[in-house]
Amino acid sequence: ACGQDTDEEVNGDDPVEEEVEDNGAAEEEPEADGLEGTITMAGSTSVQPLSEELAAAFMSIHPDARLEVSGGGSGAGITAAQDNAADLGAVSREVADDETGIDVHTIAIDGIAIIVHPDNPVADLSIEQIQAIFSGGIVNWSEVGGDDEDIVVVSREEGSGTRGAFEDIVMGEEELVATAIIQNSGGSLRESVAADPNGIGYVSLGGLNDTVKGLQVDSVDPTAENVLAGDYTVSRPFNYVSNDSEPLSELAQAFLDFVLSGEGQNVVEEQGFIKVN
Amino acid sequence: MSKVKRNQIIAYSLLSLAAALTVTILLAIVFYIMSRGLAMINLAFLLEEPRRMGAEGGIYPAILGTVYLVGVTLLLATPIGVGTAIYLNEYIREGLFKKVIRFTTEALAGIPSIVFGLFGFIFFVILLRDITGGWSIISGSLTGVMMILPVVIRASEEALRNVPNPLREGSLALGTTRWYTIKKIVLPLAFPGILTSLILSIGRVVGETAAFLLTLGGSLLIPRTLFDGSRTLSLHLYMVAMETGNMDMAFGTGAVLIILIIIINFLAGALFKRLIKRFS
Amino acid sequence: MTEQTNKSIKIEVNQLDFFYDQKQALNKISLEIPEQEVFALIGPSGCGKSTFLRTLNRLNDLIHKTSLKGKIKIDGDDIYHSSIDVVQLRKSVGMVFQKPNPFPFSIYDNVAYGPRANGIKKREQLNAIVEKCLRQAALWDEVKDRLDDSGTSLSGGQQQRLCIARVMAVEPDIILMDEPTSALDPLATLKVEELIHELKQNYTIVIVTHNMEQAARVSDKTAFFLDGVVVEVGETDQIFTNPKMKETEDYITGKFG
Amino acid sequence: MTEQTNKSIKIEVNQLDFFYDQKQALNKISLEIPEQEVFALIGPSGCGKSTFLRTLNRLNDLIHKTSLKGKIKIDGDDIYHSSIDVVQLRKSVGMVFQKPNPFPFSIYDNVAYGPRANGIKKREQLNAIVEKCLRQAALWDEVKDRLDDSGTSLSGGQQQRLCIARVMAVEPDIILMDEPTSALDPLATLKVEELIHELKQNYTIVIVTHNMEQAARVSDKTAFFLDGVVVEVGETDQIFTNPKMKETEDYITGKFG
Amino acid sequence: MQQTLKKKAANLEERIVKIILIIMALASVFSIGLIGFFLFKEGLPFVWNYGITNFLFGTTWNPTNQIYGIFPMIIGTVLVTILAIVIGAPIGIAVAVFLAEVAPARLTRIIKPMVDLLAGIPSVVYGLFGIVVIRSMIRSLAHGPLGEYLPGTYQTGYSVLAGGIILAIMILPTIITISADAIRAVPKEYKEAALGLGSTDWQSVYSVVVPAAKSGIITSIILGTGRALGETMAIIMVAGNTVQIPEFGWQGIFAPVRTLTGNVALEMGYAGPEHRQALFATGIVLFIFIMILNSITLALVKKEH
Ligand SMILES: Nc1ncnc2c1ncn2[C@@H]1O[C@H](COP(=O)(O)OP(=O)(O)OP(=O)(O)O)[C@@H](O)[C@H]1O
Ligand SMILES: Nc1ncnc2c1ncn2[C@@H]1O[C@H](COP(=O)(O)OP(=O)(O)OP(=O)(O)O)[C@@H](O)[C@H]1O
Ligand SMILES: [Mg+2]
Ligand SMILES: [Mg+2]
Ligand SMILES: O=P([O-])([O-])[O-]
Repeated sequence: ACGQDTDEEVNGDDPVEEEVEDNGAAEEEPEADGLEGTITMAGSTSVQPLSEELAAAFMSIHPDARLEVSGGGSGAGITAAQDNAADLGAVSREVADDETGIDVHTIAIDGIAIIVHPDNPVADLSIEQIQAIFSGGIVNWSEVGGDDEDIVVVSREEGSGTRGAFEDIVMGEEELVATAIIQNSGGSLRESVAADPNGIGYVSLGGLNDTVKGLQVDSVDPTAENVLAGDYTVSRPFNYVSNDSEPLSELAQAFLDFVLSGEGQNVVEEQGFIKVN
Repeated sequence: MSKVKRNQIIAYSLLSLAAALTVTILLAIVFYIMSRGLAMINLAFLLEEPRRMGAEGGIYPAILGTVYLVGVTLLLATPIGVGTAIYLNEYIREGLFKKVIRFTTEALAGIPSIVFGLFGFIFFVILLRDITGGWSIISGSLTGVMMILPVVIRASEEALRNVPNPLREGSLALGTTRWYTIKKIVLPLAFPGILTSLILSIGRVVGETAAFLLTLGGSLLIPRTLFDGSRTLSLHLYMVAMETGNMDMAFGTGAVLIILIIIINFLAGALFKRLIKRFS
Repeated sequence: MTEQTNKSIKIEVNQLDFFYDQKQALNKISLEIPEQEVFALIGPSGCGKSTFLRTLNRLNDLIHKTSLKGKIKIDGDDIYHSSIDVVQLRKSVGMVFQKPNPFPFSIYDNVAYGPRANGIKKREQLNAIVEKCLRQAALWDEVKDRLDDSGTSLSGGQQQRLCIARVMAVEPDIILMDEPTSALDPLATLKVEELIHELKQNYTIVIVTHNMEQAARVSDKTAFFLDGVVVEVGETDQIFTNPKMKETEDYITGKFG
Repeated sequence: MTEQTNKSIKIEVNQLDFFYDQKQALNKISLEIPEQEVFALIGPSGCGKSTFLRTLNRLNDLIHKTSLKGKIKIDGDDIYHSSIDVVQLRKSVGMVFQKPNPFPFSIYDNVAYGPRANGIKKREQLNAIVEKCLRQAALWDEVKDRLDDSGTSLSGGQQQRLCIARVMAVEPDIILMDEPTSALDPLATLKVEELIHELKQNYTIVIVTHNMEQAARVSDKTAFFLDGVVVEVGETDQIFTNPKMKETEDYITGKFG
Repeated sequence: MQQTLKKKAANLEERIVKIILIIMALASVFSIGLIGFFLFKEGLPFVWNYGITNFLFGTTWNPTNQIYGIFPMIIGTVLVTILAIVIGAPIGIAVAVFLAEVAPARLTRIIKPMVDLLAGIPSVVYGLFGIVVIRSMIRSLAHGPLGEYLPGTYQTGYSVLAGGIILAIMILPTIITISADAIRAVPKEYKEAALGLGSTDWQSVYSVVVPAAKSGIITSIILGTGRALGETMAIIMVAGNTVQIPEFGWQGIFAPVRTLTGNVALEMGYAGPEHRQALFATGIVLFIFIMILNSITLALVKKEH
């Protein structure tokens, strides 16, 4: 269900690029705005690279501001916001109904790429096959047209947004196979698959690189365009969440505004994610 | 050759083999890390800020973070640790209180660092965030203090015990107070030993990761105050390796860490020799 | 038990018992030690001489699980009374140890240690004290050109005299000496013995010694300890020439110990 | 130098020099030690008695930077010759130390240690050896019901006899004893002395002692060491009643040492 | 010259110092009290509600569905630790004997700093070495020659074996240093006595010196066990973190496992309050393991005296 929601949002807002350039030019004299202080962000490791870029862009405009970005996983992002341990938590999935006490701000849409070793002859799997592989129904690559080798499933840790979204979209009611190797960040998961010709895992589109191969899902390539077009269905929102009982600090609010501004959304796009407005 | 002689030769060969194996393992690790890491190290690597979560750029903030964390941790742990050692060794005698402190320091020493991390997270990062700034160097340091306290206490006690008793009695018999005797006689003589223990605790702080993973926050920015989040070199190595998968950067950081540890061990060794000399 | 003397009593010990944990080391010791004399304690090893000496400046307080009964009065004050300041007590009762224990500082700083602890900071004042005490300890001529050398660089005999100078710098009334010459060669011993002779003009001295001849040479009165008990006490001459007790005679003629 | 005896010579020492690094501890020692007698070594502390004793089973080999000149023959074999198996040598030359040093094992295992090292594994055989040696060491009756107790739980005198039993279990010809009773009380000493008396039926014994009376009581011959040199050697009676050398006389009458 | 011996009201410094020192001495007591308090406050109610047996012996860990069984992680921890000891202890003790009894002093002086360096290397560096070198080596073994005997998921190199080897290396210095000290502390009379009885050097070492140093050596092993048990980062990097009980048999050492410490560190991005409490409860289990080990060490040390 959530996949559809995000698609609509994405479709809604395209035409901002021109304004962004202007804004950037207008804010060349940074001293004047007097924005200073520190905000901390924690949570999703999938959102983290994007947050870093956004923070860097923001700080180049407001040199007295300090944006500390750290990881921990989406669960940590939610609890950090709930506990006020961070100003903003990053969550790489839909926020569940029972995760209360927080305001949610969607900042981008991301696809989740199903990845295998580059040498793996398999290039395309259906959602059903992926589900069967991750739940232990299919255990050999030959069952999906590959070599006669046992499949090594690599997954993320409990609390990961990527895992949460992946399970929502792909796994349905099925449980992850118990023998799965567990890695606690997108990066280490990718390294783990890159090192194992029989491995399969999943990472943020932004975390895709040429050490691994992103599989087609139902014959659709995992690209931002395909996500945007609604053809690649394994996608999820990137959210910033904040504590709803305390107002955002001025700086945090300014950052959030920046992220959602044309300029911020440009950064989102440059990083290979999909804009939300 | 008699059987016992043959046994001896076999046994000693095996023992030498074990020693050779240990040395080989050490050299293999050091050389491997160095061979992949030294190539990364240059001025820019040391003095630039990281980009793309540390996959590019340098490690300067991590170096600064390490220095600050070590500095603050030692600044807090030294008086507490040395003070405890003085109290245990110079003021009280065997008894319940001493036993309790002994037991708790032993227990502290045994607690896995991840448990310190858990505690530090709940207590310093969340509960005391208005004071500590949440994830921050202060939170990390306070957690680090708890971790190295047993090391500092134990080593300082050892150093104090090495101060010959006749000197203490000589001073007290001159009608000086206990504290004066400690200040003027005991502490100066125990100083190299205490310093050695402090240097070794630097090693412990530099090498620690699990406790700081949950308390330092891992920000890549250059820390400006002690209430800013930060990361140490070890934490940086872990995050770069695990989050970005850029092993070359990780090896570069690893090489810096190993060089640092070698320097620390060397300093501690040199001081220890001085200590031995002083008391013989 | 002691004989009458014309000197006034400096230290008065009354029914003193001392225990290390369970073990009784001193048993009903009663003694009177007159002012400005040398009082020798002799007896076989382990009889409690050092223990007794260390009760006089409460150095035994430092040892775990010790206990004490009875009274020790110095100038009429009960030194184990709760109103007594141990630090003051130890200032007025100096102690010289068996093994010379100079501090690992310069000769000057060794002697100046006590005065400095008492708050004397002025260089001239310290200079004067250091010179006076080193002269009194008959060490000045030997070290006056090397006051900055470490105290531990001196010979054993010089170290012991340095320790005596160090004690004198805090101006005690009483000096306790626990086998002060047992670590020294005969020549150094002689020097220290001469010094003791001089010192008794100004100080009350209690000295423990294993060396019978030394006791005879330096002391005015002698007490013979055996197994924590004072067997006999009296004028040194009398003890050595005409002991009243069989045990004393056995000991001084070398039959045991 | 020694007088003629009807016994054959077990150990023959010829012009023995021994050095710790630069320091010469033994100087041209020549001695003949007859079979099945007790040979005592006496002399003041530091004169080289222990050093000499330990050259006889080459225990000094263990000390870093020692060197030796001269010859020691046992049963005619030069024990420092390269063909000699040190391990075999030490089996036939047992040693009992000054401080009883039982292993921290059971009494049984202490005695069985040597036989086991020699490959004896059978329980009955070991049982027999243990009983025989403990009997020989006059300890059997005291410990037969507690063979599994730790050797270190015994009293000092018992420990020393246990060490003697342990040595006998490897069936040596010669037993070296370095002040075997100095850590023991008079009663335990007496027991060990009696044992030595018995043992000389079967063993050649070389004993170092500080105790003149002991040397007189237990030994047949005595050598007096001084500063690494053998000053005098002869029948024990003669040495103690009618020493030829001034130094010997001074020593045994207690003038020095 | 007469000085009064009466107490002076002053000497304030002495008293203040003493109070400060007492406060400092209490800091460590206070620390452990705080740690214990928070650990138990967060974790204990959870264990109570969830049920101790369900928690300790449940074989499924699925926080999303509120299932919190840590048995596989207890097994994983125990397996990795035992393997580390099995590999590390014999080598460590052998090196200790070598250093204390066999090696010439000059060699000891060279090897000792190396052992210290081994102790000083940060655990993440071991972890890095572990993933890049050891894991790949194990993978080429498990996927190659042993491939036909092992299920695919046991061929990745992430395994009990990789964790065990890395931990074995990490505990070597602890075992070597403490054992060597214990062996050196054996009175040399024992060795002399043994040699005097005609033992070879090795016999005396093996049958007298080492047994006499037994309690020190055991202490070193226990402390090494504690270190292995508590290690986190290196183990997350190489053990695979799979929540499963490995197959029974030799294949089991190639299974990827998760340790208790790994569980806490991995899932600190917990999804909810109950999940977090379950992690604290995991911390309690670790804490108790360590306390048991500590008590054993203490009892041993006491027996020694
Ligand atoms: N700190 C201590 N704890 C327990 N017992 C002690 C302690 N110091 C001394 N003793 C015991 O008290 C007794 C008296 O000892 P003390 O040192 O006073 O004898 P001493 O006459 O000075 O002997 P020496 O001539 O050997 O110095 C001895 O039996 C000794 O073992
Ligand atoms: N390991 C050693 N290294 C250097 N010098 C030593 C060593 N052992 C003994 N010596 C020296 O060799 C000399 C003879 O010592 P030895 O132990 O043989 O004397 P001893 O007659 O047995 O004395 P004691 O009666 O005190 O046991 C002494 O001067 C001693 O200091
Ligand atoms: Mg004494
Ligand atoms: Mg000797
Ligand atoms: O790190 P996550 O984006 O998977 O929560």
